[in-house]
Amino acid sequence: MLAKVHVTLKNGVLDPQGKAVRNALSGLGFAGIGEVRQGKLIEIELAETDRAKAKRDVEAMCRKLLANTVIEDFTIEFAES
Amino acid sequence: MLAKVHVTLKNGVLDPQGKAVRNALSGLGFAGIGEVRQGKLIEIELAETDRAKAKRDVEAMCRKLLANTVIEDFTIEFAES
Amino acid sequence: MRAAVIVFPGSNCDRDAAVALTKIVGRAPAMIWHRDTELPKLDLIVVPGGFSYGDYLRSGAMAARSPVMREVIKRAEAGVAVLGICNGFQILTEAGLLPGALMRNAALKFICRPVHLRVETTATAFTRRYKKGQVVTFPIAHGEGNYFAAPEVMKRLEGEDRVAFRYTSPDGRIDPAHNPNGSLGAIAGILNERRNVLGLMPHPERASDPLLGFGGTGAAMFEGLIEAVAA
Amino acid sequence: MTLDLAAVAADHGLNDTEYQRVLQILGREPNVVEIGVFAAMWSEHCSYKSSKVWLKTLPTTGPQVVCGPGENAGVVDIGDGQVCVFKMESHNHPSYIEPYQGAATGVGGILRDVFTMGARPIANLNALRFGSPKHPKTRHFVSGVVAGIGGYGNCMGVPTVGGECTFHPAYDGNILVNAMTVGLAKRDGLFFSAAKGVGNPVVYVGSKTGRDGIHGATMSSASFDADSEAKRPTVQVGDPFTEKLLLEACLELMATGAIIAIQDMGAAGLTSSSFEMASKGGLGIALELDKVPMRETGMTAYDLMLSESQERMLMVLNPGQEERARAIFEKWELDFAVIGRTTDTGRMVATMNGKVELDLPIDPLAEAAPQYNRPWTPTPKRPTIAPGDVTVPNDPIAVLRTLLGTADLASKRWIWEQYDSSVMADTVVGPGGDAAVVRVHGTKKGLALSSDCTPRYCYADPVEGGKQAVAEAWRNLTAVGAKPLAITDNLNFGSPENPEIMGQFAGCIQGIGAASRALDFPVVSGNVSFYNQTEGRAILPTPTIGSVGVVADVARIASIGFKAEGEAIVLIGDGPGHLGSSLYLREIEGREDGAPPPVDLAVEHTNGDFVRAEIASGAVTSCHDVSDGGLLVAIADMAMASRLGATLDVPAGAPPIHAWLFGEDQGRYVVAVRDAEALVARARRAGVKAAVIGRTGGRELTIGGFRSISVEELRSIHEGWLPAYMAGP
Ligand SMILES: Nc1ncnc2c1ncn2[C@@H]1O[C@H](COP(=O)(O)OP(=O)(O)O)[C@@H](O)[C@H]1O
Ligand SMILES: [Mg+2]
Repeated sequence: MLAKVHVTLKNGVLDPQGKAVRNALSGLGFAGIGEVRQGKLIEIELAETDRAKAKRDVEAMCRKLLANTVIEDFTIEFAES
Repeated sequence: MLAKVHVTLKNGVLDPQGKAVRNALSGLGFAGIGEVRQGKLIEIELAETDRAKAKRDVEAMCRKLLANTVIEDFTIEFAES
Repeated sequence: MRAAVIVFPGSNCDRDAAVALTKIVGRAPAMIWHRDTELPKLDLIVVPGGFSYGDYLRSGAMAARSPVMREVIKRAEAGVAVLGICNGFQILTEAGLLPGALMRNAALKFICRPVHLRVETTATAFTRRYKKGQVVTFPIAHGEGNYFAAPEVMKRLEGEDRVAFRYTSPDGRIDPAHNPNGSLGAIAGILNERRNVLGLMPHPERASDPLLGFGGTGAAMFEGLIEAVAA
Repeated sequence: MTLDLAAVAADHGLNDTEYQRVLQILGREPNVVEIGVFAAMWSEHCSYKSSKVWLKTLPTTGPQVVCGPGENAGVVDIGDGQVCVFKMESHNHPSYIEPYQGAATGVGGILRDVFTMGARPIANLNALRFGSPKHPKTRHFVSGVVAGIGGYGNCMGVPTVGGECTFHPAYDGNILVNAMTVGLAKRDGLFFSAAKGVGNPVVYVGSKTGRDGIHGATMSSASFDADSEAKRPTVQVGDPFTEKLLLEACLELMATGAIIAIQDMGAAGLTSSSFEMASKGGLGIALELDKVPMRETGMTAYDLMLSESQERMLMVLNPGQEERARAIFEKWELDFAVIGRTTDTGRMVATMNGKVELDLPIDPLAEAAPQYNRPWTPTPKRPTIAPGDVTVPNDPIAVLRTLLGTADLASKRWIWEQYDSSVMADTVVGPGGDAAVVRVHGTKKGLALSSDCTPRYCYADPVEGGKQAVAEAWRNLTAVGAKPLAITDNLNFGSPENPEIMGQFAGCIQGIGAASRALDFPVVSGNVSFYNQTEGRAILPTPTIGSVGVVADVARIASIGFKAEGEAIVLIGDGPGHLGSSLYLREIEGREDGAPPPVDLAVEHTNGDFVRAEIASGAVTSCHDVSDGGLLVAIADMAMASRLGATLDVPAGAPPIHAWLFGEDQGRYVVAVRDAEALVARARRAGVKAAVIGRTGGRELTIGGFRSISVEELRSIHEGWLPAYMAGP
């Protein structure tokens, strides 16, 4: 199974990368661009076949390592690999 | 409209970050972990309301700035913001 | 003073810290590999700078979860002085020994330059040899030193006199032109509640030898620790 | 279906004659793997086929030389049983295709060249050439290359202490990224690549092999054409974290005595490293390719032999040392595999799952490597431009303002602040001076390091330009008080198949050779990068000279900033005020013509020896050589570095004002001293021209008879250009 973890900055945490991307896009002439936020996408191949068990595992991975919950939120999706 | 851009390394391109994350997860005692790949998630607020037009715009943004097409692929999704 | 320097894969200021300690303390620190789970008797633990685990994922994230850090946390809780420099500071926040987080520099670039720092408190062994309000010059060299903490954390840090150093102009004024990375409150270094853990982005160990051109004022940090141990 | 092997060979860049030679050596048709190996080994990049005859003419010996060209890096003695190991190498083509990764892996590669020899890297430098600032892609190249160099070097914990960076439209389609690493070793602790002994284990360590950069060596030996941007090969991605582990693991293993020979896998990967080790040792090697740690599935013998995955090393170990070595590499979390044995067959035999995939004789392949004495035409001499042929400005300060704000002279702080220059806590002088100075750890000795080349001189007159590059390097080391030891040359040129380009190459080599002989400054390592041209348009000839000198006591060096008010400013050396091919001519008059300034090597030597002795005695308080932009720019540099002003008085008998202030005569230094009379008297006795030209003091730079300008304003112009440029669209 393939877990796709999205790690994004919490609301209220300044995102200098997102801001820089926004400015660069405007500089390139793209109009009508609002806020831009940059996060991470982490894809993990899992041997686990039980979806519920996998979800618990990946949540633990996020809390223990993949996200810094002081500044980041995470969401998890699954796909067949 | 909210565009979600996933930027991932092309197949075959070395992903040192993914490799390190994989080792760290194993070190933390998580078993059954295969390959790990790390990419970017970029969320862009767009004023554009026409989905087709937005798609063309965001594709251009990816090619011009958001993705390094020499080593990265990108996919685009839309959501109402 | 019995000191130790923790070595992670990718640490690269471990030798610099050891050289400064050896010179100032008069004896070489123990070098502790990240997989070790037993620490000798110690008065000071230095978590050095560098790129532990390549700074991959988030700087300091993987090192903070390595076996040795469980011991470092125990010692910190027992009152042993713990000094996190640069990547060491990032590791201490990731390990929960210090609050807040260090984000990408506001300009999104790695920055190496000498910075001016105002000593905000002398009520800790780390800074007792400085004067309050004194401006010292240390080099910085980091890509992720942009200090961030939630408003209530910031309030506590300020209220409890736990900001150790701030980025300032040479004459000690706070202004955005002298904040190299966008840190909230121009914070360069903070203490834990018990004041025995200091994390800072600038490098006192690179500013300890006058020959290297930073005035040699970094040495006073280690001298203060020696004094506190002797006291 | 039978494969047209001749066509496969042609696709790999082997020409007809070369393919005939392959058939002759083998006495049979090669298979595709073997063609790949021949093509890589005989590529310009690996075989130096067009440059070898010329490189042989360079002086490479001297009492200080421990190891000249031919090993992974050059080695010079720095006393006390210590040696300095250094080399510069280009990563031009990969950096054009992917600036960040190209530059990063360039740094990774040169670091490996140095630590393969048993040296701990202690400093990096980088020489960068970009196209016109007006070219739409230039910013993208600058930001990517600089971030890549920093990203790799910073993570390794090796300080980047110096370099150079200039711009010219001739590099629009071919940027140059030359990276230099300097390392330190014990004289008796060096490692070499020659395999020894039969039946010894051949060991692979580092990262796993992927399909990265297959054909890198052949690619960097070909010109770009319009569709090469489309034909992008798999780009090599650098992993500095793994390289840092590899460095520590290799140095740890080296200390145990387990290693007989070691070679990094650079261009042409396993192919060139294994052939090199076998050929230098007069042995054969039997490889079992299935044992190679692989990152991807389905990899073929061809992929494994030619992959340019980074952060890998090949070693021959003493028998029975495998387990000890394995333990060290496992501690550092690196791959380790015994992938073969040395043999006495003189052949490289590679099998995969028992099937022979390649069986080639080693010596004939190396000996029969093509060598070309390519036709060349000398570059026609240009006329000398007299000061009288150039308009005299009525406001030299306005000229200075313009010059300091041009791309070439503007401060490169925006670049070097992205590099960690103080890690290792031994950097005594970082970027911003003439030469960087790094303390030799644990001693008071220091190494002075510089990187130099003035491509517009090399284009105008390759021989004088080649001389000048070496002389300027020697001068930059001298200006901090160092004794120059040796150089590495990184020769960047267009296509050697063009006789005019080959003429530039030959001329530069002649000039480099002459200067290095005259200044006792031998060439101990180097690298050639040809085919830096796009659609027939070649770069300016750019032989970058990386140099190393030694200072006995780092507390007694000179630096460029003025130190105190009221000191005399003395110009050492003189000249007619040569404006041909100068920045004044290019930036103010819009002309890039005229002969470049000639270099008188005897005068260069005398002047430099005098300055070095004056620094050692403590008479000189600050020192700066005169180079690009001439005298006034040099004095402005000294003022800006210290925020202290100066007043200049044009001495009697000086050339016309513009020639005096902006001429680029060689062999000159500006020094500040407390006692000018005594210094001038000593100079006279030494046969050195020395003239008092002004005094330090105040906050302004003033030229007698003209207006003044504040040093702060000069600083803001000088510091402002690059950040403002990079902030643009
Ligand atoms: N790419 C670079 N990386 C690091 N330092 C650089 C770079 N480019 C220029 N510098 C530094 O800027 C200073 C001025 O460079 P340059 O004008 O080339 O010096 P010089 O004329 O004395 O050779 C030097 O100290 C040099 O090391
Ligand atoms: Mg110079």
